[in-house]
Amino acid sequence: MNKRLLGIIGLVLILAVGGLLAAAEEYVPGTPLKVGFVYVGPVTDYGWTAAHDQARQICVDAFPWLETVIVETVEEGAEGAVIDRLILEEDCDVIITCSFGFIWGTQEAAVRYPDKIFFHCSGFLREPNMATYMADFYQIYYLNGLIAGALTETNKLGYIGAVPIPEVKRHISAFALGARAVNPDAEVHVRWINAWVDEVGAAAATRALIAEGCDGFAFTEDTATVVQVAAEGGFFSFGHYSPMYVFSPEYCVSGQIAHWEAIYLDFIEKVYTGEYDAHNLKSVDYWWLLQEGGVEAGCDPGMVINPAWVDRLQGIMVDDPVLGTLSVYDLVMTRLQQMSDPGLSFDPFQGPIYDRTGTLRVLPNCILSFDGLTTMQWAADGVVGPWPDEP
Amino acid sequence: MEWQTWLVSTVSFMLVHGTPLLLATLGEIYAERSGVLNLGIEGMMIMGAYAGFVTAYLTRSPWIGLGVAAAVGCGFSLIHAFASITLRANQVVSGLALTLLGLGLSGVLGRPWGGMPLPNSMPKIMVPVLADIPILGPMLFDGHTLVEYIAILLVPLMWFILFRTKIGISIRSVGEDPATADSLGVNVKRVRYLCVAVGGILAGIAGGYLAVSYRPAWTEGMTGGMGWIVIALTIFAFWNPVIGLAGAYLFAALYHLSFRLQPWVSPELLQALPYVFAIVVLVFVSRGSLQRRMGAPAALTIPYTRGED
Amino acid sequence: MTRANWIRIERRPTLSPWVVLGVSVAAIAAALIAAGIFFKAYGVSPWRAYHLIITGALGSKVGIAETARRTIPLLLIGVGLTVAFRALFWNIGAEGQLLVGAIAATGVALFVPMPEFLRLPVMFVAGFVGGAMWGLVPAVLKVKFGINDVISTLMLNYVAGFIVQWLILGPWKGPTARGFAYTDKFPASAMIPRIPGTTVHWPTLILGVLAAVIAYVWVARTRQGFEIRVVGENPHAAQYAGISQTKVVLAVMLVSGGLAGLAGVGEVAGVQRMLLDPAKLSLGYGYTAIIVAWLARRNPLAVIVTSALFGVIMAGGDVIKVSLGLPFQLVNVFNGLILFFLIGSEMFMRYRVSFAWRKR
Amino acid sequence: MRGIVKRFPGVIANDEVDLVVRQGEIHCLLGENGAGKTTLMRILYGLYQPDEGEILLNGEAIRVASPKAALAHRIGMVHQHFHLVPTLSVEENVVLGLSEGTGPFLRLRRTREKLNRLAGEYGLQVDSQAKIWQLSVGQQQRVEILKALYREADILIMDEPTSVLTPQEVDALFGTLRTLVDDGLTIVFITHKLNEVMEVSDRVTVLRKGKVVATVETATSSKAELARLMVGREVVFRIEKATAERGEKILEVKDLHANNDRGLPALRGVTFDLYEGEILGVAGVSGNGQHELSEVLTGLRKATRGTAYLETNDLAKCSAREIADFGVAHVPTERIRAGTVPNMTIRENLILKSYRARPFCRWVFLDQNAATENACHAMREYEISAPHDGTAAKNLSGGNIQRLVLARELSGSPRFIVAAHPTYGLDVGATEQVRQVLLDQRAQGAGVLVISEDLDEILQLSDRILVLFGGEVMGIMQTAEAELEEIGLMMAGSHRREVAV
Repeated sequence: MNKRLLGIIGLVLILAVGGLLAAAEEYVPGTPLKVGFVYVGPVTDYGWTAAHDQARQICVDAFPWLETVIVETVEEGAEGAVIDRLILEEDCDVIITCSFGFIWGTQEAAVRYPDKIFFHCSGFLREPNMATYMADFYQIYYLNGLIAGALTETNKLGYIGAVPIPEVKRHISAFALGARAVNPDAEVHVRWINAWVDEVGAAAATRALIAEGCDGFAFTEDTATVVQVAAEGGFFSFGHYSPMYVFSPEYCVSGQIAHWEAIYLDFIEKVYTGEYDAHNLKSVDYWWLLQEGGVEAGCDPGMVINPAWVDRLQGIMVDDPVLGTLSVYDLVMTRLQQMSDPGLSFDPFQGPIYDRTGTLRVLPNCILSFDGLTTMQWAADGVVGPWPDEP
Repeated sequence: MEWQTWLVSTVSFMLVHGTPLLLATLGEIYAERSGVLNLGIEGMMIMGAYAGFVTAYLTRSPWIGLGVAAAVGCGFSLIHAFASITLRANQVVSGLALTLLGLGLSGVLGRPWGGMPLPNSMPKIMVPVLADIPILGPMLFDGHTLVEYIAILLVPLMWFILFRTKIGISIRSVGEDPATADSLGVNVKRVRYLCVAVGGILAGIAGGYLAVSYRPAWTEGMTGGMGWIVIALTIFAFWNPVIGLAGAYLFAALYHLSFRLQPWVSPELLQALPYVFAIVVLVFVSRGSLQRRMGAPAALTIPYTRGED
Repeated sequence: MTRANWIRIERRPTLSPWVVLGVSVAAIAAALIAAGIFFKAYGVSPWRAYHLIITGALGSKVGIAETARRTIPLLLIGVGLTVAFRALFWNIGAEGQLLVGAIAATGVALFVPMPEFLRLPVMFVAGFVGGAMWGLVPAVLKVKFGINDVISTLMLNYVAGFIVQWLILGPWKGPTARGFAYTDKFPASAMIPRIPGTTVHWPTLILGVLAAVIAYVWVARTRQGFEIRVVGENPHAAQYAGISQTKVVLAVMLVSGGLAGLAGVGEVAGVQRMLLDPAKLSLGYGYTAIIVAWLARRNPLAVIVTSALFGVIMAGGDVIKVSLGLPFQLVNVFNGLILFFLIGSEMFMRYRVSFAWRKR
Repeated sequence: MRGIVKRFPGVIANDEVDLVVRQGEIHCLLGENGAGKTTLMRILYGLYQPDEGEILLNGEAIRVASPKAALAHRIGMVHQHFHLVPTLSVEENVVLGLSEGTGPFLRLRRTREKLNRLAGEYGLQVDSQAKIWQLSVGQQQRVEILKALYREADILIMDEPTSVLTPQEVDALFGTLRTLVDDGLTIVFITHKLNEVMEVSDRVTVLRKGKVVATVETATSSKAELARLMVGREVVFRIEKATAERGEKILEVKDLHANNDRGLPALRGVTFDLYEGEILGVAGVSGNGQHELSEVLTGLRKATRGTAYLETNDLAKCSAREIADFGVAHVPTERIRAGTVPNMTIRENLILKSYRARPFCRWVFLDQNAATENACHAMREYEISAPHDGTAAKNLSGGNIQRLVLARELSGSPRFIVAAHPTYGLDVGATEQVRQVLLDQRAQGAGVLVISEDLDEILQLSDRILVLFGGEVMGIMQTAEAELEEIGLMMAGSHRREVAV
């Protein structure tokens, strides 16, 4: 009896100590690196998670010394234990958590394992051993907006939003600004589905917007539903996150594609070389846009605008105070070029910008600050529909 | 004319969104009329969706897709039938198990099929003359698939079978008083198996419709809880196919409006309504002879064993 | 003609615990073998898989912690369900009762000014009351209108879910949630203490074990327990003996709902520390607990074991994802199979089965 | 039927039973409840499969795998508890399970015509569109017979068909049966009532404890002989009962009204008194209000009007629990369905009503020891034979269950006892014991209300007899001056006499 009891206590101690030891050893630069990815959805969602996992694959192919472990469909709130497992049982050196919702669990884990390195997506909390990153689309949504504004005949565009957070709101406003830039009468009608993956909802929302008279669609939802439903009705749309050209070669005009690999390759390599370690990440925040190659404009790699639409867009002329009269196609290409080059001679949120309540949000000759972008709650002029937490 | 566009959009959405609900509800009505509660609809639907997509993708024919979806749904429902009829298991537990199994299996098998479009979805048709009728035309006869119309035609058919044929009498008697039915030479087990199978077939088709027509692609869990709504609708319909049609379309309409009216009304409210309705309706008919005429089948969820009556 | 009854079935006059144990074990074994096929299909040897699952769920600090975390709500809810099932009330609504309990606790945690040392206790009380109220609705519907309990409880789950949705998207959305559908994080005084380095909120665990013991004594040894059993076994006799079925049903649902409510408090104040999407809050505990209670043969004490078993299975699910890198959906397949085999075994207990062709 | 054997867990229901029924006769199956009559017929009708033995129809062996098969062999059965689906209409019930002709569709008009024709021929009128739950018991029985005829049955099995009918209805039924036999049908008639056997049957087969005792020509036999065969010894048709003189008035029922489960009036102004040391027998055909009367007096059913004073307490306004506490004992009609909890132990069943108070309950906890003591004592006193007090009630025989119920109800010497069908389905030994117990209670000064459909029992036990018909008291008479004829007429509602006290 006592023996057994002792045995058990001993076992527990060993495990606990073992755990601590496993947690204790810090990564030595140049040695094989093991990275654990924590996903919020299934790798097959063909949206957010799929994009992250393709990026991971690219890294694995690029770095022979890299080993990865993935955990998919982790409920937000359950990430803490998964991280524990990844560190204690899989002894990963780096943990990458790919959803805003993992913010608390990641931060707590970062404190719990001060010698491990954490990389959290789209968050705002950082620790000496926890960096954050985001590849943002707002510039591309502006480009999509330009196209949409030019193409719409009803002057009503539809946007199916996942969750009313600053990220999505910023994208919608950028889209609206783009549309208004070429078509002052354009409106962007918004519907929220309050979920990142909800096909039935996305389909219903799209049909509702069609019924409202919208004839072009952009969205934030992790499937190609909107593209397909819009195409059914013969309406154009913009792909989101993954190349969605295949879902509607005739109606998918353009879209946004994420290149998380750009960020991952950079970060992982810097960890490998020792430039990043568990003590100097407090201020490391990747905010990668067109110029860094974190994102790409288009509905298929290398295809900024669906060839089927190029002629039409070249046929529509607009006046620009600076560039003069030019075709929408050229305008889009110019803006893309301007935002891609290091000089960065253009930004969608260039003042003066009034929100839809008439308040001045960006002063003339200023561009919206990083902080202004990441905490954005206001809606640009031309946005129509429900807008939670509108200031 | 504002109200006209609202009407048209709402009704035509009713047809699209209501169809999978209607199909599965008709099936569940038959299952429950025969005394078997099947909470596994979600599982059968998602399996149907998976099978339907894969088949349609490989054969290039959405119709074969639906066929296979039906077969798979049927096969799946037979698991529940065997558990609850032959093994006399607790129908609630068995139903839940079926849902788990369906979601799991479809998720595992469907892995390689995620994120690709179905090149040839169910063709949308436009009924020649009728489509030109103002309002009615665009509402009912333009841009729908045959499945929507077939679903509607199923309603009177299944009503007739249930209330005007011998099979129907057998089904209802088995659900009300199996011992009696048995003593009269009705093969209780066979009838129940049959009804559960019908439920499976229709749930399978409903799922298949989602994957080859409603949104021609495959994603894990793409049924998004429709199966549970069907349970509510079945009650809502007093186990009567005709009211089932009304219920399915009403729900679809509410769902549509929950997005149309989003600027003014919180969608959760509208989406919760069907469930509240179902309960209110039950309270409503819980009295006396109404209960007899419209209440739940007396033998619902009760397994039957000869000589234990 | 007679193919329909190719197996002959007679009731067992009595049911020995050994039969129960033996058959259950056999069933689970069979399920494991069946599930093994899937592991094989993915090129993982079933032995390795199961070994990993067991060690992963019980062999390490994390594993035990994870198992415990899953066990807590299953235990609380399961105990309540055994009592309800004893009175023949099929409470499928634990999921909803859990959510309402969570809502009540959140309300107290965030919006009720009070001395901090009182907050946590009051939250537990509020959670219990909330769950109990939600559980009483179908109880009243049944005794007043004779409405099928399976159906009404099921419906109410969805209503509760939508209420939570509405709260976190609307009135209760947290200013610091940056637009996400959460409430704010709870103040420290509203967090249930955890075992350091884990998410095991031990006070709730203790509550659960207490609940199991008390419920057992209540049903087996007390006056009202006697009434519960009479009502459950034979309503007519209950009426004849002057036992009020109404009182009994209300009593069991008060407790059943209340315990589910406590589970809700545990999840919201022990694990998440904020109110969020129903699906993330509960992970289907309300439904799994039905199986837990059913497997415990309606015996509250046995729930301690069965809930732990399913805790292991759920924690094992993580292992499948993390260590084996297999699609997480395998967990559902796994559970589904285990269930069906147990269901099958169920009747081998209640009936003596002999196959027709063996007789000829 | 040859060498039929049917075993159920624990019992052998039929043991090597041989039964020969001739074409065109009315053949009675006579036997006490539990003698195996019904089981045997259920086998013939395909509801059970025999463990051994074979069935021959017109010489060749047939296998009756199911009722359907039975019907195919033109064997029909009218069950004691009707097999009708309450929510379906008469016609739907009639065609239910039929596979003949007409394809999948219903030809209800054709059905209706055929029904009316049959109804006309044999005098079995019913409204063929009515829903079953709207019909009276008598009408429902007609539907059952029609159903069998509609299926062109040659052999008609009738399981205790008269138990629910008035003497007049019984005569009508017998009339029908004869016309059927004249048309060449064969009828197997299950009963345990001797005079019915004598009246209707051509031949009788007597069963006892699952075995065939004898098959005799009715004409060449006698009541007494059959009775002996049935119970295995001469039956004492009268128990000696000491004449106890009545004491104080204990119960005073005035103008009592109540509804039945369908909400229709079942008691219409019942008025009577009951005295200490008296047994008042309530005679009547089932379904004339006795059941409701017993329920009202024990608080299981609310009275719509009137009073029933037990001394100062109006039972009509009290709950079952309160009434039990007044010392009112109730031996219920359905003793297994209502009187006991099959899955609970004898010990627990014995305290089903007294569990709330000391000694069985201390504070909120039950006292197992007290319960056990009580059980042992009761099992000794009432000769309840069971392995031990932990045996589940469901494993007890009918007689022992009734003893158990009595033991519980009569503990603590009640002042007023409602005994409904106290000996129904009991073997002779048990019957006598039960009756003796009731007489003892009477001797101890309790007022006893005995409700029974068995007139013999009423005549033997009661001091006065009250006849109920259609929820009204047709009359109350001293047993001494009671005559069967008169009682029969009163039960049929065709005669009323002024209430004598």
